[in-house]
Formats: sequence, structure tokens, C-alpha cells
Amino acid sequence: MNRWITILILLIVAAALAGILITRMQVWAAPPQPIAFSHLTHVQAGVQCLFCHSSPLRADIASLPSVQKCMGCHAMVATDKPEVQVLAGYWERKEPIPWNRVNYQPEFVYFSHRAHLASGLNCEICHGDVGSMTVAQPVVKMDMGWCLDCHLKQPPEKTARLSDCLTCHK
Amino acid sequence: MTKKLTRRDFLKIATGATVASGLAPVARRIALEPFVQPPEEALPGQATWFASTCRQCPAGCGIVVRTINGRAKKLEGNPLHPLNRGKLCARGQSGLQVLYNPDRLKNAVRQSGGRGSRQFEPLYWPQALDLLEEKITTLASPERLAFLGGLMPDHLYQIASRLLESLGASPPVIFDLHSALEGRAAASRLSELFFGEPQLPVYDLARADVVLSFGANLFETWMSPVAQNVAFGDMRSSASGRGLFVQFEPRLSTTAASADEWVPVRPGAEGLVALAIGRIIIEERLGHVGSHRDHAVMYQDVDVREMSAASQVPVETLRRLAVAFANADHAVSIPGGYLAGQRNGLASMLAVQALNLVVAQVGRVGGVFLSDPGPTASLQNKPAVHNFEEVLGLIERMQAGEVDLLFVYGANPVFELPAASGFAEAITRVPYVISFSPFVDETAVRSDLILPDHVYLESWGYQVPSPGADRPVVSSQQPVVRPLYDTRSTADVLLGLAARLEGPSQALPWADEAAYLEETVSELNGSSLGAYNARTPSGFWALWRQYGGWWSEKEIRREPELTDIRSKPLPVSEPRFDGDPQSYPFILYPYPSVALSDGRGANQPWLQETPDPMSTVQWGAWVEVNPETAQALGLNDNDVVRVESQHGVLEAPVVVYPGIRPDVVAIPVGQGHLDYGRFAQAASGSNPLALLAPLTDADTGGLAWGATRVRLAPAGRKQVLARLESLDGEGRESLD
Amino acid sequence: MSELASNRPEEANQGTEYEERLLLAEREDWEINQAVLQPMMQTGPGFWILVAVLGAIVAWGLYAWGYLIYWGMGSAGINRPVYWGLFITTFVFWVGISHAGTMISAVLRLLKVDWRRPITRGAEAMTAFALMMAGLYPLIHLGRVWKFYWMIPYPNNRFMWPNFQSPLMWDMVAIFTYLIGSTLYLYLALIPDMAMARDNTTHWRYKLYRVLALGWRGTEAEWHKLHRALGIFSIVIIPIFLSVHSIVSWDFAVTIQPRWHSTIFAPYFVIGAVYSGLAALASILVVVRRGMRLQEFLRGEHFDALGKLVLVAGMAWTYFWFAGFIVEWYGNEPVVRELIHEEVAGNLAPFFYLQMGANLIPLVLLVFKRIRTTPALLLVTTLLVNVGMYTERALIVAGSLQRNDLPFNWGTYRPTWVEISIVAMTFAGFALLYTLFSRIIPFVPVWEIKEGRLRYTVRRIGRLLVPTAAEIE
Amino acid sequence: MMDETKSLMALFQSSDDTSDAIDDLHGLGISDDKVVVMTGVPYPKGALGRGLEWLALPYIVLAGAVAGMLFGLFLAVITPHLYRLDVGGHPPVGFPPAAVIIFVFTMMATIVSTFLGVLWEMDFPRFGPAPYHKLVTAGYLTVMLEFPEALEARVRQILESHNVHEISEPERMAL
Amino acid sequence: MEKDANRSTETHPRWVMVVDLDRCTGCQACVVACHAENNLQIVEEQESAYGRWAHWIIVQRYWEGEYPNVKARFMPVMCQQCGEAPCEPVCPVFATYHNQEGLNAQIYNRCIGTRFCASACPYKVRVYNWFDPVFPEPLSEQLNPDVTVRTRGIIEKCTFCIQRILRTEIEAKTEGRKPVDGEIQPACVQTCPPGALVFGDLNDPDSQASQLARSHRSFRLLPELGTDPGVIYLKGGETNV
Repeated sequence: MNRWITILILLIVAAALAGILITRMQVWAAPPQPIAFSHLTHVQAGVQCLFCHSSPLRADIASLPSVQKCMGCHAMVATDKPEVQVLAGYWERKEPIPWNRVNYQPEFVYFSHRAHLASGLNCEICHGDVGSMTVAQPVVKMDMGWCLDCHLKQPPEKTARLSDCLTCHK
Repeated sequence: MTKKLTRRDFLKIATGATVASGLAPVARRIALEPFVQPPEEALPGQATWFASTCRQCPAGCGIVVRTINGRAKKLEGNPLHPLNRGKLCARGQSGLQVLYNPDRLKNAVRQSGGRGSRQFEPLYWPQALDLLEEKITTLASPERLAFLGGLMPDHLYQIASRLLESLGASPPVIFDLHSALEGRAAASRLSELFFGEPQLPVYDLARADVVLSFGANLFETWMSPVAQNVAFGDMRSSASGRGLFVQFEPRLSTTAASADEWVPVRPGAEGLVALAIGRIIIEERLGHVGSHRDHAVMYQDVDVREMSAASQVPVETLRRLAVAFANADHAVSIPGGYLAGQRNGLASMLAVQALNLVVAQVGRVGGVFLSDPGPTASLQNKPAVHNFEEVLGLIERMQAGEVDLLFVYGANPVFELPAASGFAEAITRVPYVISFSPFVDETAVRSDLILPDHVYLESWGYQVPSPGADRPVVSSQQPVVRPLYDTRSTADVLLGLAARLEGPSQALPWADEAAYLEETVSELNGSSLGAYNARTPSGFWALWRQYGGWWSEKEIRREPELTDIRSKPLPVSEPRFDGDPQSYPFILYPYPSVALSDGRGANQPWLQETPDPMSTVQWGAWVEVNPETAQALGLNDNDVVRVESQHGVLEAPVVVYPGIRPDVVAIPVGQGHLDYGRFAQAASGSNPLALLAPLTDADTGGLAWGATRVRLAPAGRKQVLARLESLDGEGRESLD
Repeated sequence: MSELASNRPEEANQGTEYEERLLLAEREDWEINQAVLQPMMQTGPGFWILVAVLGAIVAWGLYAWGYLIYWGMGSAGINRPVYWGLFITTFVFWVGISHAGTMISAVLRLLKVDWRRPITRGAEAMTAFALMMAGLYPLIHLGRVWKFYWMIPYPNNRFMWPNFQSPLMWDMVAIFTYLIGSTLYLYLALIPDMAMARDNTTHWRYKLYRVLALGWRGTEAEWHKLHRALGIFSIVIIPIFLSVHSIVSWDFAVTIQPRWHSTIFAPYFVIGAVYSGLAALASILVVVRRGMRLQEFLRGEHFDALGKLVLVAGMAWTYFWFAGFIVEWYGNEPVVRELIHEEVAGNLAPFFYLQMGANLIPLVLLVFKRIRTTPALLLVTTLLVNVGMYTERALIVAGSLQRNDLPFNWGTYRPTWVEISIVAMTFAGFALLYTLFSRIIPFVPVWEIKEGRLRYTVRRIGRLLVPTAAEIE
Repeated sequence: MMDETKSLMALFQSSDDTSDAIDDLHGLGISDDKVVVMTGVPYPKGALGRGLEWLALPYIVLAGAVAGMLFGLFLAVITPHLYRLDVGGHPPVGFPPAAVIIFVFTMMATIVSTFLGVLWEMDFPRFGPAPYHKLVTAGYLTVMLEFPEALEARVRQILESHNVHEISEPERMAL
Repeated sequence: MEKDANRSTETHPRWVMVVDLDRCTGCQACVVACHAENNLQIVEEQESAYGRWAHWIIVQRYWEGEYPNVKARFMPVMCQQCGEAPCEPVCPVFATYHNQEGLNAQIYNRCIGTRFCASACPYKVRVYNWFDPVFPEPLSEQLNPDVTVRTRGIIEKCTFCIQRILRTEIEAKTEGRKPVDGEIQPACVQTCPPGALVFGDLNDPDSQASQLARSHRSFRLLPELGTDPGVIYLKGGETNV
């Protein structure tokens, strides 16, 4: 067998593998946060997603709770915890908390939580079981392929609109 | 737009309130900063609409502001507002760039290096107020205090004048170039002579069949351009046809471009044309007004041929238009700003207004009428503007050293007054000058202390539009965003000052302007006319802000009762110019730029980038020359020409302009800023006011800004103007 | 051979015609090898200075490109409506140059034209290098070059494929194909000479040539297979080289921009390419001949023949140009009329007359054998042709775009230092590659020469001894 | 009964001598495949009395061309439907663009397969060691012989008779 | 492919804009409105003078006749949203294509900046970002979050304010209805003081736009090119009534 050909084949295979690897890289480490906030604790305490992230049913974005809202409970709840005291610090200084994004869409994408919830999705489908995470971290790489994956699975009369670039690209 | 829709739009408008510190648009930040305390209306990332009033010009259109996360994002016309009915002009749209202008003052400053040093030393507001108080209390006498105001909200004018009154100082002098160019002062003088009251009349384009506009640039800057644009649209597709619209002026303006006919009149002779037309109507008993006997006196010493010769408008044209005008059911003739800019201004305006009288269109639909102030009358105690003569008076006092303390608000006299009027020199004679400008403009640079006001999107106020609409209207103004910087509302500064002085503290007992406003506007509550009423003052206050003002649901016009104007002959007065025709062969026509108006828009990049409708030039300033004149002088497009009057000189590139009289050259006003921010200074072009003679119309004392003669000389340079239009295309629309 | 030489009758008068051809007859094979290898070894100061200068220009050009990428397309002189300027012009030019290579070596090889032998390699190299330069421009003129890979068809998580309706896609694949084709073609014909070089060199050259020779021994089987392969190549490469420039022309012709929207563009571009390519080849040969003292291999007769080819191509170009022009003129379509006016009397006039002059005058000059056979004169003439062809491309690209259906949108165009530097970069780069090439690769295809020599004989016809090529194979 | 074979390498200067020698060697019963002629110049087929063997190259090329055409078809005809986007009122697949794409890819594959094919045929790259003589490219026609040891004397004599330039034990050298 | 099937079965609007030249007063309000809505960049004087201005809509002005009988006309020109757009097929990466609502879409972040579409556009209404846009702080606060900011090397153009179309459609959907005629308004239409611009669905015979489009005054720009523009002009100097 001619080494020449083998080399060629090997090269092609290697390239293909590399390509797949690059495009399919998905999960990376959770970003550092100013406060070590544990979703787990809160969900176990029976807090619903929409209690803190209140707006997605009415707005495009799922808002983060205001410091006021946090203090609503933490004025008395678990005030001894160091992290909660950090929170209280922000409240006293009347500073917003500089959270770091966990999931984000690039700036050229138009994404509406409202629209997606309206069509019957729920948080876990995209964000994974955040309730079981101590520190929130992305579970999927929210790229175009991932969006289309779902959009193209919709009933045929919808796909045409859902695969129209203008629907998501602004 | 359907009515249904207006409702929906209206529902989007939240009840106003200052908004807590906002997020930047979420998509554009990686770090997320949630509110500390969320505002009531604002849903993160969702648009909230606030109603307010545009203050880019004196018209007072209603606006709605789209805010997201506490940041204003877009201005649109208030669909409910009777004046502009949801529409907005270029300058109105650009208001955002006043708010977000990178060259705004961020706090009160004192020029540490002395005036003009441009070294600004920040000042805490308490300090500033102390300084203010000290300056006032140490005045030798209250007469030595002067207040020069320009475009200012009504309530501020009232507070200021009350303050001055209680101090025993003379009331504010209100003057700004924009108003001068549209001839506000002259117009209200005209109203006094005609209707016995200074209120500006409404010329009902929308329902007129024939419109004779004498030097009124209806669709650019004159009076209420948006309203007039809207009206024009209606006129063009009214049931009775598209109407006849004739424009009389020496230069084919943007307005004239939309007219059916442009009549190039000799500058200043517009009045003579009007007289001639009136005379023809009377002589030939034109129109459907039974007898013309009671008009005869007005025209007794008018000779049509003379008029035609003097105005260089052929008699046939005059007759044709006279017939059309007289025979129309609804016709209106409009005395425009350019008339007021002549030394025979009032005479011309009288002649033009008289035409409405001759064809009995006064007080009629599709004619000219006064808008009923209704209950707003009480809010309306403000002069239109003062005339140039009073400003000259002030300048004299300053020259003579009779002014020790000068307040400047909302005007930029150093830029806006003719250089020859000597203001720049006079201001140096004033020991202490305080400017309230949010920007470092040419006047602020020459002041010791700058106490920046909020820009209008951050501040309170109201305005009774003048000229009004076909019904009583007050526009309300409210902060749509929390102030970006540590600026302070001038009204509050004055109230704060008043509180420190025992005399004024009686006259001005209000804690802040909001309190003053709430009290003042509550007078409107309960009026049977109002589109809404409320049980409590606070309820009314909320609705007032939500609607963006107060107005009557139904149309109310007022037929003015005429003065004895008919009983005496109309004055026949030839135009007179500064400089002799031999050495200064051309008449200078400085006109307000559509985008920059009198130059106050020059610091807004959107407006700088907006092409001039006629020359399609962006950013720069230029000299418009008739093709045959250009040929005679060997000038082409982009050749720089030197324009010289008896009072000054400037250089600018030529725009060869088919629509201008050969004996006239036109230069747009607005460019040529030496201060006023990076964008204003970046633009090429110079300020035609450097050329103007400080002349007035003797009858009104208004600035005769169109009465200067100039001469041209090629400067032998070229400067490429930022045109949209390709010169290679030679103005062709297509090639076949 | 030796007997051929000895057989030569004394009385026979020896016309230079075959005197020249038989020049090599006295040489032994190893002498020929030496004659070819010798110049490759000698790299005097002159050579290094040349390399340094060219290298400097290239470096500067790269800086300019970096500048362009960093600040944006605006640093080039293009604007609205002239969205395409010198970049595309030069792109078309280089693609054009690349055409002569295959023209010479494939077509002439196919036709068994014999004077091709000493110049095929030079031609093929020219093709390869010109294409490399041309290939840069589709990247250079991208506003966001870092996204160029979106034009490559590969399965990706965006589910997106390139738009194969776009001439730019055709362009990309066609040029890629042509580049591969001409490079492989060049290399295949090179293998035996690599073996020769391998056997005659030492040190790094030996190592290099050894690898490149792939273990060539020159057995009959190898020769036979090589011939077959070259045969196939020279047939397949011809439609490719025709398609490439047609596709380039369609970049323009498929739009409805007046003057671009023309059916004759494809053949017109192809013939123009051949014209400029052949001219360029002639210029290069003259220079290299001088630089490497190859007078022995590249002789008057070659230039003569080449000159004739250029002449023919030139006449063909003129014909196509006229065929297009007469229709444009006669059709009198407004915008085109305007463009013609601009060229004949307007602001494009200087360029128009430059291109007509520079393209037509050579046709007159090349009629004279003396000019064809005198290297210096030929050089001037052919350079003139390329000036003309470059200007012609500039007029087509940047010139036409200055006018369109709406006079309001007309415009003009001034190139900036960035564009000029980058264009200069590609010219210098081409020269640099060629210079280095000439020192590493035998510029003259030795085995082909030997083959030719093997095939020659002299027949007596009347009083003359006439060289003939054997018709075997 | 063959005893072990011997191989020799003979260098000639003229092609005539070479071919004559080979003919005589054939007379000795040394078959064609035992004779390998190496030359620095491509001699016409059969000039040195050597038969031709069958070539797979044309078929490789053909296969390549077909593969290329199929790939072109995929790109031009299939991919537009994988993510349907309409442009300029054209159908998703138009004949002319498809034709161009298919043509170009066919050609590309043809070229590449020709090249790979010929290398494959020559079994390149093969850097030896293999019997070779540096004088081949210097113009000497080199004949590699393999024959039963017994015939050596005869062979040498034949070669000498056709004024051979040099006879040597073939050295297997790295190429 | 069943995608084609439902393409044909679905009925889509064809968005068009009607420009009544009899009403246009050249006031430039549309120009600034467009800048504000679509985050257009400011190119400043020198670049503008070199033909690099970045307006999506311009008001062309044409002179007629000679002094004193001279007239001037205005002609707003924006992307004509051609049904058979010459700019679309030439893009190598599908950055511009035709969507089912008749819009000539431009996907900014897909654009690689060949400027082929711009050369192919007979109306020359495509705008190229010659440099990165600059918004000195806090001018960047004016940026509309619904529209991305185009960086250097990207072609942009009038989108009929697609973001406003989508917003209104979503709003209508959440209210369980279809958008009523005139509810969807691009920024220029919304602000046009004399009401010279009308936006609507040509496939809805009752929409104001399609009624106007049927007027005897209606014409298209460069009809001979057969680009089937989505911008319909109404001749000036006369009205329908």
C-alpha cells in the first residue's frame, strides 16, 4: 500500500476531526461573580425562577432582580452569611451589583424570552437545570446551529419564518 | 393613521416620572447591572414612552420619547398633539444629540483663567449660589443687573421676570436670531396693528385653495414648520383639489420648491407686489366680496404699474394671481420672515396682511384667524420676543458701563448678533457675566461663571405655542431621563437664589419649579374644553404629563375684531439697503439653515450631516450665486469667493444656484462657530452675521437682516463641498 | 549527434536559421547540464541587492495591507459609486498575465511546436506566480478579510453554505483550480530536471532536489508515464484557463452596470489576457536571458516566434475590442454614450488614449522582424503592451463605475498610497518569487531541450540544408 | 534449474549501440523484464527495444473527473436546498451557475487525480535505495541487466562488442 | 422539499413604500429620523465630500428650467427593496437575500464586504462602512438597541425598519390579532410631516399603500431595468382627486 495515499487520508481525517472539535466546543467554565450566589440554595428554598427573574413573560430579556428585591428577603433572611453581607453592602452604597453574564447572545442577535416562553418553552430547555447548580454556568453553546436545530424542528408552516435570517439577526 | 391607532400609541405613553439610573442597552454590555431600585414603569429592556415638548425651536411641538432602561432612544411627534399631530422635523428628531452631546458641561464652572481662557474650574452648586447671591447683593443698584434671554420656556420667563421685578431690575430682554429671522417681533406688532393684540395669527394652509406666501419659508424654520408641513400635505390632497401655492421671494427656497409658482421679487419689494395685487382686486372688483368700497382707502395711493416696475414683477403675473386669489373660496396670504428682515418690513407685512382683508378671509377657515387661548390665557403672559432695537439699547448700556452683572440664558448673542452691533466688544465692559448655557458657546466663553441648565429632555416646563393651533393648546415639558450630569435647572437656581433674598422670597415662594408648575397648570383643571379633567390637582398633574400638555378636544377659532386699519391708506415704502449699488452690487440674503436654524443646531452631528435640501451640501456653508452672475464673475461650483460688505468680509465656496435673482447672493446662517463643541467647530463655513449692517426697520425696531449690500471677488481657491449630488451629473435626473 | 556534426558537408552554406538551432549540437549532455546549472549557483551582490529591494517593497506593501485591515477599506481611495478600484483592476491584470504560461506550454506542447522547448518552464512559472499574486486580491479587497472563510464550502454549525450563484464564488474556485493545475503542471515537467540537478549538486541543494525528484531514475516506464500525464494535463488545463478569465469577466458582466453588462466580455477578457500574458512572458524572458546569460538557450528565433504570437493575440484583441466598441457606440445607450464621451473627450481621455496607444502601437512595431528579434526593442514593445492592458482594465473597472443610471449618484475616484503600495507589493512579490525561482529551479527545461536536440536532423533540400523535427512519438 | 542470478549495469553513449546490445541480449534469452534502461532523455517509445506495459492512469483520471463532477453537483444543486435562501428572483438552482460550478470542480478533480495518478503509477515518492548511476542524467544510456550467473561471460562479451562505455556491479544508492 | 410547498401555500405581505412627490417638501425629517432609528454613523465633512456619506434615505433635488422660470423638485430615494434585486445573487455568502415579505434583507454580521452588491445596485443606495463608526461618549447612549451597530467593512442599507415591523408584529401577535394597516411605520414614514411617505402591504388590496399604488400617478424608479421595486413613487404636480 502506498504511504502517499495513507498520509493523505490521515491528513483529511485529522482536519475533519479538528473541524468538528472546534465547531462543537460547547461548555466552558462559569464566569466569576461578585457574589457567590447559589441557585441551588434558593431553588431548594422553593424560590421560583420567575420570582427573581421576573420579566421574561412580558419582556424580551429575563431581568436580574434589583438589589431592592434581594434585600426584600435578605433584610432578615440569612443575614449572618458573609455573602449576604456583601449584598447588604451594595444595598447600603446604593450600588448595582456588577454580575457577569452567564448566557449571552451576541449583539447582532435579536432574542426575546417573551416570544419563546409564549411558544411553550420553559427555562430548563435552554438554560439546563440551573436549580441544581451552585454557580450558574452555561450548559450549551448558544450558537446559530443550536438555535436552528430547534427552529427547523417546528411544524413546517412555521419553519419558513423561523429560518428567515431577519427573524433573529438585527 | 387611524384613530384606533392613535389610541394604541397613546396607551404606550406612560405617566411621566424621572427614571432611576439606567442600564445601557443590555445587548451591548457583557456586564449586567441591575437597578438598585427599579422605577415604576420601566421594564428592563422594554421601551417606555414619555410625552414632553420639543425645544429645538420656539414652535413648541409635542413629542413622545422612547426610553429604554432609563435612556432616551428616540424622539417622535406626539400623535395627540394638535400642533404637530405625531410629526416631527429634522431638528426635533435630533434632540437626542442635545441630551447626549459629548461637549456638554458636566457641572457648574468658573473660568479660572479669566474670560476666554477656556480654563474651567468646577464649582459646587452651593458655592455657585453663594457667588450668585454675593454678586446680586453687592450690586450698586438693581438697574445695573441685566438679563438677556433667548429661547426660554414660559415658566422660566415668568420666574425670571418676577425675580427681576422684585429686585427692582428691568425685565429680561428676549432676543434670539432664530426669532429675528422669522420676524416674530414684527409679526406680533403686525397683529397689534391689525387685530389690536400681539397674538400671532394662524394661517390656515390646510384648507386654503390659494396661498400667497411672501418670503415665508413655511417648511423650513418659520414659526411652526411641522404644523405647516402637515397642513401643506392636507392642502395638496384636499377635496377641493391640490390648491395653488405661490411663493414670492428673491431666492427659490425649499418652500418655494414645493410651491406651484415661484415669483422672484426684487428684495424688499414684496409689499409692493401685495399692494399691487390688492389694488387690482379693488379696481377690477374681483372675487365674490360684494363691494370693495371700504377697502378703497387703503389702496388710494397705489399705482399698479409703479409697483410692478419697482418689484420687477410683470403686471400680467400680478393680475393673473390677483384673479386666482380673489376668486378662491379659501385664500390666504402670508407675510413671512424675510419681509420683516427689511427696513420697510412692517409696511410690507401690512400690505400682505391687508390682502386677507380685501378678500374677506380674516377669521375664516382656510384664511387667517387667531387661535382661542381659552383658559390658557393666564399662562400666556409672555412677550413674543423683543426687537433688535431693545438689544441695541442694552448694548449701549453695556458700552457705557451701566451694566455690572449680566445674565445670559438661551441665547448666544456673540454669535447671533451682527458683529457690527458691537456686542462682543460691549460684553468685555461688563464686570461680571453669568451664562446658563449647557454648552460652552461663544457667549459662555466670554462669561465668568457658567451655571449649566438641564437640557430640555431633562427639565420641566410648559409652553403655549405661538402661533397656536386651531384650538387652545399648552405643551407640557417633563424630564424623560434623569439628568446625566450635575447640572441644575435655571428656574430652580433662580428660585434658590430668591429664597436667599428677603424681597424675592415673598414673590417666589415655591420650593422648586415643579411645585410652581403644578400650581400654575392646575388652573386648567375643570375646564369644559379640556380633553381630560381630573378630580384632584395631582391627578390632573399626572394626566398633564401623560398627555404631554393640555388642549381642547374640539376646534375653536377666534374671529379677531379689526382695528381701524381700513380707514387709512397703506404705507407704500421702497426698500433701502446698506452700501451703494456701485461698489456693492449684490444684496445679501442670509437665510436660516433648515437643519441648523440660526446655528443652535450646529453642535449636533445629525444636523451637521443633514443635507441642505436645495444645495444637498452637508456640514459646510456656501454662497449661492445665480448662474449668469457666476459666469460674469468667472465662478464655478466649489470656487471659493470673497464676500465683502461695509462691515465685514468672509470667504466661502460657491454654489451655482439657478433659483436666485442675479442681483442677490444667499448664505445660510448657522455655521462658523468658534466654540460650541467639536462638531460645530469641525464644520467648515463662516457666519454671515459678520457681514450684516446693524440696521433696523424703523417701524418695528426689528433687525433688518436682509438689507446689506455686498460685493464678490473670486479668492482663487477651490473647496470641495460635501454635496450629495454629483456635479458630473449636471443635475440631470436621467440621461434619456 | 557527433556524426551529424561530422557529416556536415563543407560546401553547404550555413544559414543562421539552423546554425542557431544546431548550436547545441556540439555540446555533450553534461555540458548542457552545467550550462543550465552554472547560472543558478552564481548569486552575486547584484542579485542580493535586487532581492533586498524587492523584499523591502513587499514588506512595505504588507504594512499597507495591515493598515488597510486595521483602519478599514476607507483608507483606500474607493468610494460611492466607485466601489471597486485598483485592487480589482490589478486582480484582473494578474489573472490575465497568468494565461500565457499555459497558452505557451500546454497549447504549444499539444501542437508539438518545437521552439517552445526552452521557454515552457519560464512560462509555467510565470503562470503560477501571477496566480499567487492574483489570488491575494480577493482577500485584500474584502472589507472583513478575517471572515473570508465563509466563502469556503464546508459543513458548519451555521447550516450555511456559500452562494454558488455569485460570480465571486465561481471566481474563487476557478482561480484555485487554475493555481493547483498550473503548479502541478509546472512540477510534473520539473521532476526529471530535479533528478538531473540532484545528480550534479551537493549540500542543501542536493537535499532539496533529492526530495523534489521523488526518486526519478529515468527508466523507460517513468518517461512513458510522464509523457502520458503531461499529455492529459496539457489538454485539461486549456478549458480551465479559458474558463478562469471568462469567469473573471462575468464578475462584471452579470451586473446591470452599464458597459459591464455585455456578452462579449468573456472572450474579450480571455484574448486580452493572452495578449498581455504573452507580452509579459516576452519581457520576462528578455530580462532573465540577460540576467542569467542564457543567450545560448533563448535565441533570436524564440523571440521571433513569440513576437509573432504576441502580434496575433494583439490583432485578435483589437478585433474583440472593436466588436464591443462598435456595438456600444451604435447602441447609443445613454450611460454608455456618456462613458464613451468621458473616454474620448472627458476626464478619462488621457487613460483612454494611453491604453489605445499602448495596445495598438506594438502591433505595428511587432511586424518588423528586427524588433521581434532584438531583445531590447522587444522588451520595450511588450512592456508597452502591458501598460496598455493595465490601463484598459482600470478603465473597465474603475472607469465604468463612475457613471450609472442616476446622474445624481455619479462620482470620481482617486487611488491612495495604500492601494498603490499594495499594488506595488504584488509586482515586487512577483519579481521576487521569480528571481528566487530562477536560482533554485533550472530555468530551462533541460530534458526537453535534449529531447528536442535528439529529434533534430538536417535534410538537404536543393542547395540548402534544412533542419527538420522528427514526426515520431 | 536456475542458479542465483547476477545483475550488471552497463553504460552506453549511443542509443544505437544500446538497442543493438539489448537485441543481442534478448538472443541470449534474457527477457525484457530483466532489462531496465535508464536515460536522461526521453527516447521514443520502443526506440530501445522495450515493450510497453498497460497504464491505469486514464482510468484514474476518469474516476477523479466523475468524483469531481459529483462533488460539484452536490455544491451547486444540493446545498442551495439545505438552507433555502432566495436571491434576485432566481430559482434556488439555476442551470448556468450550476454548470459553471460543476465544470470547475470536474476540472479540478481531473487535474489533481492526474497528478496523484501518475505518482501512484510511478510508485512515487520512492527515495531508494535503488540501482542507479549518476551518469544517467549526464547523457549515458544505462542498462540494468539481470541474468543467470552462468551467462555472465557471454553478456559481458556482447556488451563489449557494442562498445559499452563501462560495466559495473549496480550499486543501490539512495535517490 | 416540503419547504417550497409551504412557501407557496403561505400568503405573505409584500411591504412597499409609497412616496407622494406632490407632498414631499424636502424637509429632511426622514433623513434624521432614519439616522436616529438605525444607528447610522456620522462620517464628517471630508469623507462626505468624497462621496462616503452614510444616509439610507436621501432627498434628491432636481432643477427644471432656467431663471426666472425655474422649478425644483424633490425625490426621496432609499433602498428600492426590489422584487428582482440585482444585488442579491452576487453576494458570495448570502449576506443579502430576499425574504418572503418582499424585503431585500441585509444580514450585517454575515457581510464580508466584497461591495459586489453595491456595484450591482443600479440605484446606488447601498451604504458601505468605510471606517468603524465613532460615537464619542455619551453619544453612544442614543444607539437603538434593536439595531446592531455596523463595524467597518460592512454593507448596510434601508431595511424598511425591519425591527419596527417585527416589534409591531410581535405586539399584534401577543394581542392575538394581525397588524392593522398603517400600524407598521418605518421611522421615516412615522415622522414625515407632510405625509408624503406611506408604508403598507401591497398584497392587501385595501391598504392605503396599495390603493395609492394603483393611482395613475404611480411610477417606479428605472422601470426599464425590470427590478420590480418595492418603492412606488407618485408623480408630483397633480393629485388623485
